[in-house]
Parts: sequence; C-alpha cells; structure tokens
Amino acid sequence: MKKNIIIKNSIIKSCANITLPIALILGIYVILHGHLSPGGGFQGGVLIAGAVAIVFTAYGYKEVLSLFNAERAKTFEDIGALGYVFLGTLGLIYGYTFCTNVLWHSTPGKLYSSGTIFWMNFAVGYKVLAGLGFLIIMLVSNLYQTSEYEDEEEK
Amino acid sequence: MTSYFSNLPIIAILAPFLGAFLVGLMGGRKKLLNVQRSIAIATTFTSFLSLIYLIKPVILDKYIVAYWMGNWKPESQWAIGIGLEVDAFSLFTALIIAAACFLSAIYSFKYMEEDNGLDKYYVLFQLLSASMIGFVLTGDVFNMYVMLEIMTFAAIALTSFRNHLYKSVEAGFKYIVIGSLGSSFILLGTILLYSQLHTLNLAQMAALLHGNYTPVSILALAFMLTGYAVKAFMVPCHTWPVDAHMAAPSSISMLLSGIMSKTGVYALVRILYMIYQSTGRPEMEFLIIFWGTITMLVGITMAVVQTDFKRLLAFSSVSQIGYIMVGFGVGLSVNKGVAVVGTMGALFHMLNHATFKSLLFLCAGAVLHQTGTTDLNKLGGLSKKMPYTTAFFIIGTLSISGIPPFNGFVSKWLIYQASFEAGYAPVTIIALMASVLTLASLIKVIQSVFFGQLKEEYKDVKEVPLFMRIPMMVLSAICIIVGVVPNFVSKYLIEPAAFSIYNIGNYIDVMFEKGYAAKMFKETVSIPSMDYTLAGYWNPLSWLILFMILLIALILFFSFGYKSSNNKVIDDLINTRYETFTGGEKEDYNHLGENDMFWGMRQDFGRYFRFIKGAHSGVVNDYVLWVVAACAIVTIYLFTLM
Amino acid sequence: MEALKTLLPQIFYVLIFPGFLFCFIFGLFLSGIDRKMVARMQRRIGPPIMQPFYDFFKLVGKDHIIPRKASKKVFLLAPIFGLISIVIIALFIPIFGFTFQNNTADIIVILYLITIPALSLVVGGSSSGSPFASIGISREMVTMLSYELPLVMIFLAIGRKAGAAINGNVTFSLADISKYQSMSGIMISKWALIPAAIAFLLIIPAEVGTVPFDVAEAETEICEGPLVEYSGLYLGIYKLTQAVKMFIMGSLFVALFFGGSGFSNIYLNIILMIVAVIITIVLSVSFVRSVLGRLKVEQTLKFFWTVPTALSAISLILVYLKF
Amino acid sequence: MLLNYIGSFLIIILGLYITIVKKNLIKIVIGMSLMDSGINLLLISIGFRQGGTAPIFMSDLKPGAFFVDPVPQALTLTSIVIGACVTALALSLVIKIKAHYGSIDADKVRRLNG
Repeated sequence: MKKNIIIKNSIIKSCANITLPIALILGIYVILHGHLSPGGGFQGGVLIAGAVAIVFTAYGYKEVLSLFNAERAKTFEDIGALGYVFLGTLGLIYGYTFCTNVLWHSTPGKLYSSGTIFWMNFAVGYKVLAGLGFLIIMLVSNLYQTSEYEDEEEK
Repeated sequence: MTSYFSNLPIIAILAPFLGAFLVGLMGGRKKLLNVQRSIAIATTFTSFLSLIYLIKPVILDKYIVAYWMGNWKPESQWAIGIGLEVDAFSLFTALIIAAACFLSAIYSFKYMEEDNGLDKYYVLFQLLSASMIGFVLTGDVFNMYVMLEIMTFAAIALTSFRNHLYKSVEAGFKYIVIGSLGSSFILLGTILLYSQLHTLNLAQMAALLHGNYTPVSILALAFMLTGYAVKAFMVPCHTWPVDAHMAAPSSISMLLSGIMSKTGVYALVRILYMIYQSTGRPEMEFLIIFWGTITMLVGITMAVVQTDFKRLLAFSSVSQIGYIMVGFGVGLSVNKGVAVVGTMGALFHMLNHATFKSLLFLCAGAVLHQTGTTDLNKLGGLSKKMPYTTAFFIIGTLSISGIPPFNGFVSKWLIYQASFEAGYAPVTIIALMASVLTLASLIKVIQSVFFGQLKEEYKDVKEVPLFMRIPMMVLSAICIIVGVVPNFVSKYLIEPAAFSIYNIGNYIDVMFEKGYAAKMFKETVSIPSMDYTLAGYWNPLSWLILFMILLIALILFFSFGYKSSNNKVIDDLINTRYETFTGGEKEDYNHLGENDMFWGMRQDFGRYFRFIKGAHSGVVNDYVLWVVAACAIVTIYLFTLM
Repeated sequence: MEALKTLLPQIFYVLIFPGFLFCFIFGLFLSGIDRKMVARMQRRIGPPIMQPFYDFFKLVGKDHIIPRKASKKVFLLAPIFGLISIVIIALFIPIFGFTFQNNTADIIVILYLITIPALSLVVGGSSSGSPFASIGISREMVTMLSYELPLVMIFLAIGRKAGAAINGNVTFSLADISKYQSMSGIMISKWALIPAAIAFLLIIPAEVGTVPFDVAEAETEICEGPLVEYSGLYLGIYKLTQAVKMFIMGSLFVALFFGGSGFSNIYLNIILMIVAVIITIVLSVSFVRSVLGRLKVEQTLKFFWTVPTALSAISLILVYLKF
Repeated sequence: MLLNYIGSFLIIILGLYITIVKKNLIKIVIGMSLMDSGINLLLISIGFRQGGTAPIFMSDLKPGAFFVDPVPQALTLTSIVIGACVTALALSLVIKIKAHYGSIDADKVRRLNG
C-alpha cells in the first residue's frame, strides 16, 4: 500500500476551495427544500458529507482528521436518528399513527409548509451527513493507519 | 379502528430502534455499560410485551391489525403508504423472535463481559432485534427488503465483532458477499414484480397477481425464491451461516441460527402462499419438498463429520430448515387435509427449532466462555465441572432428535405424517434417517465435550454464572412443556397461524376494504375450511402420568443404592477399583477424539463424505457460483413447468 | 373417586400386566429359553431356564461401583430411563385387538421409544469416561443408524397397507393395523409384506444386540463396550432391559404381522401371544446366534443397508403398487 | 428504453461474472457494487416515462402533464445507500482480512472449510 504520499496540487486545492462552499450550501438547500423539490434529507446529507471527501482529495488525510471529529460524528448520527424517531412518535402522542403529520398548517409551496416532514428531512439530513462523513473519515484513516493497526493486533 | 392494540406493532418495532440509538448516544463509557445492558434488556422486553398484548386480538379473536404509517390510507383502493399488517402467522413468528432476543439480551449480560466495545455490540444487537421484528410485521415488500438489509448488516457486523479472531473476519466477509448477493436477488425480484404490478403492498400484490402470471412475474419468483433461500439457509445457499454461526459470539449465533433463518422461511411462505398463491400447484409443491429434502440430507451429513462444536450445530440447523421447508412444501398440496398437517408441522417445527437450537448454541457459548475453545478434539470430560450445562445440552439433544416426550417429537411426527400422506415416502424415510443422524452427530458432541476424559488444562473450569443459566433454563423448560402439552400449543398458537396462512382473502380485505379481494379475484373468496382431523394429535398426557409413576417408583427404589454409593467414591481415593478401566494404557493416549467416532460409517461412505467435504471448499467464488447456479436451476424449472 | 377408578387400572397396566412385572418375568423367561435353545443347538445341556432370574438377582445383591471419572447422576439415571421407555412400549402393543393405550400414531412413538434404550446405553457408557465405552458407543450409534433405515421402511409399508383399507391414505396406529388384520387376514398373508417380515426378523437381533450384530458390546474386543464400567444393580438393569427388549421386539413382530382378532377370550389371547413371541425369538435370535459369528461394524452397516433395506424397499414399492 | 434494460442486465451479469471468477477480494467487492449499480439502473428505467415531469405537485403544473413514477426513485435511493454500506463494510473486512491472513487472495482465505 502506498503510504505517506502528501497530495499537494494547487489546481485541486483551488478547485476545492471553490466547490466546498457550494457543496455545503447546496446540501443545506436540498435538505431544507426536501418537500418542495426533488431531493430531501438523504441527498442533502450526502452532498454535505461529500465535503469531507473534497477536503481529503485536496488537503490529505491529516487535514481531514484535524478538521473532523469522528467520535462526535457518531454521536451526531445517533442524535439525528433519535430526532427522527421522536418526530415519528409525535404522531403516536397526538393520537394518530406513527409518522403522522401533526404540525401541518400552512399553504403548500412555502418553505415552512410541511409540518413534521420538514423536521424529519432535517433529522435525516443531519443523520446522513454525520453518518456518511463518519464513514469517509473511517475509510480514509484506515487507509493510512494500517501499520498502527497491526500493532493493535499483536496486543 | 384505533383500539388499544392498534399501535402495538409499531411500538414493538420502535422500542429496540430507540434503544439502539440511545445506547449509541452514550458511547463507550465504562460507567454507562450497565445502563446500556439494561436498555437492551428493557427494549427487547418491551417489544416482547407489546407482542404478547397482541395475542388476544390477533390470535384468539382472529383479528388482523392493519396499520398505515403516517395515516396514508389507500386512495381509491390503491396503496400509497407503507403499511404494517399483523396476522396470526406474523405474530407467531414475531413472538418467537422477540422472546429469543430477550433471552439473548439476558445471556449477553455476562457472556460478553470480557469483550470491549460493548456499546457497539448493544447497538447492533438492538438493530438486529428491531429489524427482525419489523421484517415479519410489515405488509410491504420493499419495507421487508429494507429491514432485511438492516438485519444483514447488523448480523455481519456482529459476526465479525470479535475481529481479533481470523475466523470472525473471514466468516463476516463470506457472509457479506453471499448475503448481499441474496439481497440483490431479492431486490431484483421485488422490482421486477413492481414493474408488472406497480405496487409494493403485499396484500395488493396478492390481489393483482391472482391468475395473472407473466414471464416477468415468474422470473421475479425465481429471483425471490433464491434470494430468500440464501436467508433461510437452503442448500446450496447454506455456506455462509455455517461460517457465521461458528465465528459469531454465541448469543448472536443463537439469534442467527434459531431466529434469523425463520425470517427467511417467513418470507418464502409469504411469497409462495400469499403473493403467488401457489396452493394446489403440484410443481411448486415438488420444488419446495425436493429442495427441503436436499437441504435436510446435505446439512446433516455435513454435521456428522464436523470437528467444531458450533459448526456442527450450524450444519444441523441447516438440516432442520430442510424439515421446515418440507412441511411448507406439503402445505402447498391440493389435498386440503394433508396440506394443513404439513403447514402445522412446519410451523410447530419453527417454534421448536427456535427453542432447542437456541438452547444448544447457548450451551456451546457456555463451554466457549469457560474453556475458550469449541474444538471437539481439545475438549472432554466437562460434565463434572459443568453439570447444569450438561443437563441442558442433553435436553436439547433429545429435543432436536425428536425423542418423546420432548418438543421435537411432535413437530417431526407431523412432518413425517404429512410427507407420507402426501405420497412422498422417500422424503419421509430420509427425514427419519436425518433424525437419527442428528442424534448421532450430537451424541458425538456429548461424548467428546461433556463426557470422556477430562483434560488437564480444564481442571479449574467452573459452571457458568446464573445470568447465563437463566436463559438456558427457560429454553429447556419450554422444550419440555411444549413437548408435554402439544395440544394446547397447537390449539392456541399453531392452528390460528396455519389458518391465517391460508386465509388470503381476509388478509387483502383488511388492508383495503371488504370485498376488494373478491373484486380482484373475480370470484367469491371463501374462508378456507380447515380440517385438522388428520393431524390427530399425539396425546402424551395419558401415558405421561404413567411415566411419572414409574419414574417415582423406580427412583425411590434405587435411591438407596445411589445414596450408599455416594460416600465411597469420595473417601476411597487409594482404591484402584474406582479407577476407569483402560486396559493398561496411559490415560493421555486413550482419549477417543471425535475424529474416531463413526469411522465405521465413514469407511463405507468415505467417497461421499470426501466429496461433500471437498465441495465446501471455503473459497468465496465457489459459494457465489452455487447460489447463482441454484438461481439458474430454479429459473429454468419454473419456466419449463409454469 | 372417579379419578381413582380410572387411575387404578392404569396403575395395574403399568405395574403388573403388560407393564413392568409381566415384562420382567416374561423377558427374563424368554432370555432363558433363548439360552437353552442355543445350548441345545450346540449340543450342550445349557443352563436352566430360570438362569437369567438367578443372574439378575445375584447382580442386584452385589455392590455397585461408580468410577471416579464418571459423572454420577447420568451414569446412574441412564439405565433407569432405558428400562422405563422399553416397558412403556409394552403398553402400546395390542394383544390381538386388545390395546391398553390407544394413540393415533403409536408406530412413530414406538420407533422413537425403541431408540431410547440404545440411547441410554450410549449416554450411560459415555458418562463412565472409559475409552472402551467410547468405542462401544460409536459402534452402537452406527448399529442404530444401520437398522433404523429398514425399520422405518417396514413401518411405512405396513402403515400404507393398512391405511389404504382403513381411511384411504395411511395410518400410523397399531390399533388400526390390528383392525385391518382382523378384517382381511393377517399381514403376513399379503404377498407384498413377506419381504418386510423377513427384514424385520433380521432386524430383531441387531435391535436386541445378540451375536452377529453385537458389535457394540463385543466382549472379546472391547470388553462389553458401554457396559464396561457398570456393575451390580445397574448392570442388572441393562441386562433386564436387553431381555425385555427381546420380548418387545418379538411381540411387535407378532402384532404387526400376525395380529388379528384372535380368540374372544383374553387369557387365551395372551397365551397365544406368548407362544408366538417365543417362536419368533427362537427363529430370529437363537437360530442366527448359534450359527453365525460376529460381524465387524462396517459389515453390519453394509449388511443392513443392502439386504434388509432392499427387502423392505421391495415391500414398500409393492404396497404402493397395490399388490 | 430497451437499451436500458439490456444494459442493466448486462451490468448485473458482469458483476456476477466478476464475483465468480476474480480471486482478488477487492475485485469481488467491485463485482458486488457493479451488480448493485445494474439493479439501480433497472429500477430507474422501470420508473421512467417518456416526457414525464418531476413528481411534485406545484401550482405551475401544465394540464395534461404526467409524472415519472416516483416510487422507483425512492427505492433507488435506498438501494444506493445500502450499496454504499455494503461496499464500506466489505472493504473494512478486506482490510481486516489482509491484517490476519497477509493476503487478499480468495484461494488463501479459506481456513473455514469442510
């Protein structure tokens, strides 16, 4: 396995500098407009998690590890999932079935018009960005840390 | 509509999911470990309890619970939401699953204490339980697929949980390759079916597909059969569970073997009986019975030659699935009376297999926990050190080989009767022989693990702690109780489940509205009349009383002899007449390893055993090829005969 | 009072007549006859017919030793369970139309109950911790495997034959088989079932564990195999179980192939049964035992999976072809 | 449209071929995800309708406009997630196998056999 290759390519870096904010903004947009346009929590989450991959391609794994905290991503993922379950359970609490839309009271087409669906999208997006981000971080760090890993094995 | 029980199915699914995320939130802090354990036990118990509350409406009052997520009810008789639908068969399977998960959670309490990363274990464990319950309660094909995938991932991760062992990692990899191949087949079948019917709801699929077979739907059937056969360990798709059961922690092996295989069987039954309504199709009946018989035979002959405790149990599990599928195959028979016997036998065997195989795996786990190995050649003589485990294992052995009055007898007998009455005499003979071979393979385990000579290195082995003994106790109690009162169990659990399998019209009507099934079928859908007379139950109670009388009399009579011999053994250490007779050999040389057992048989059938052992080569590519070949054969068979 | 009225005959059945006492006396008696017959065939005078009784009571009087390595409870309980299960079979076997226990599927119950004595031998021998016992139990399991296959096929053939006449399909009830034989003549008179009867006669020695097929207990090679550590009372129980098994197999043969209505008098029926069982056992056990030597374990397997299996398969096929 | 169906089945068969023939574990993983992609393509093709619009109820919808089938799109998404998870998990297992066995040749990773 190739080790210790530090990627320093100015073209990639400057491209990443441009695309990174776009990816983030687009991701957030897609999450928030999940009920109005194609897309939703999952797609937006993937877009945001793609930012991790962009950082990796441009700045290498050290940067990724210093920027993102894998442990916290794991926690965030659980929070997102719990939020989804809680929002779903709201339907039960209000006396309907699971996932029933209980907050709905607005005109269609507006940003905040879909009641629980909006918040569910948000929760899913949160979960996915944390989860996929965690996945990418893990894969990246595994790629470069096999030697450390083998030491663990001998213990 | 909104009765007290209408929300119970979703609670049963939701509780373990919620618990999983909560445990994940807590992270790997040592202080919170006990909290996490309690959460796992509490959530599995919650789902078990909510399913128990469903027994009265669903099983006793024959009510089918339909539940639409988000209140998205069908729009002009077209399902647009995701629905849960709980009939007696779903509930029956779900009850087995929830009970086993609860017991496994208790068992894990002490069994897993030496491992690290336990928070991840409990997250995955609860995901596994939740997805299995969700799988059987859902009324939506794609939801089934999603639940199946969650289940597969959790199971793979749990299989390779002890990733410092090479076998866990290898088994996990084989599992993921073959398992995801099976999942892909299932997805392919599902979407092919969707392309024809444009719906994913189980009930609606059944209604639309009635008498409406096209090449697409037959291709979908072939893919789905193979895909779920991978999940239900049917030969030749049985290669992953064997490795996985061997490598996983025993609390998980129990779930994988005893319970997860049932989800595959559940799906096969739903596909055959409900979606494709193959009841009365002799070609489907033949396919399933033939497949089941092959499974039975290959599983058990492989089990006889194994040298690893858990691997042997896994292969025997494969053969037990064969029994279940033979029963369900007979259930497709034209002859209603015979079909009911077959279905009931299969359902009963599902219950029984879940209990005794879980029990056996927990015993294997106890041995592994105390000695650190499951190699039959290394173990020996543990019965004096672990008397309870030995007793439980013997109970499990007697149950699985169908010795009366344990529970395996009842279901196996129903399956024999059904297959023989349906005119498949060779199947009955093979089933009976497989039963004897099961006994032989487990006797091998008893001889080389619990009896025989005690090895030096296991001198200080102790009995397992109480927390691990409780689930084993419960399971062996179930083994005995179900065997003693089979009439009661089959009246209140098996018969409603068998009825609900055949009662397709009602299943469809409840999901949509009354008369929908009749409209789609273009004929009146009658409630199937079930004829239980051929299932003439074995009534052991009458002679069990006599059994007890005899037992008490004899034990009273012989207890004097037993008592008087008690003291001599202990104080008479010098007297050589209490030594085992070895013929002058040194003890180190005369341990009969399991390799030498049954050499008489292996000599005669050496060619067969060499072939079948060589076929399980351990190369992933071969196993994938088997699955693909099975799919091809099923496809060709279905296209020629349907 | 009502319960007592139903319970008392049951207790009588279990303890006295077809049950424990009868099995005990008649089994040992049968074993004595067998020994006497073999002796006569070998031109010896032989032991008195009561010799097995003397042997049994002598064994009961002796001290019994539990080896230090053995796990005590299993070691002592295994023989008792074997004896109980074999005695219980006696309750299922009808004596010419008279049954004590009526079940819908007693053939399969019997099929499994018959394996329990062998199983108890296996578990008891295994728990003794002796290497000879380990070899013995592996041989016992292989023997069991070998005779189980033809036995199953014989039972299925008979069940099919009787069931076709009784309910049009198949029956596993001995009472039905007995009824069928009283309706249309004894089973052995049907051509289709004669091979099955021969196969059953060949199975009896293996089931009982007498000479040509006693690979599990081969005294000269492995010192009685599973029984090597047993002594005193518990050895006696094993010997008794073996004797009772001989009786059970004989009467099962009679009930399956020579059953029927018999006489109207129950006592006459019992005597007829006893005579028939003695003839069966002399035919299948004593003759074979005095003529042949012991087979090897793989020869046993090969023999049973060829000759009796083929015979019973012929029967099964003939029955299916409605001969 | 026919091209899509043929293509998707070709991709599935190609994936199967790779999984069966290639001995390198990473290539097996590639085969698996290739098969997933084929299934996804099939799914999307099933839902596609010539000239259909995005399945969203908006006010500016023309009369007579029709939607593409939204259900397969949702299914595809789920399927993609699952495919990503399969790949990630399988790759992590391959890394572990490399650590234990020192090889990622399927012929050498066969200690559990028989």
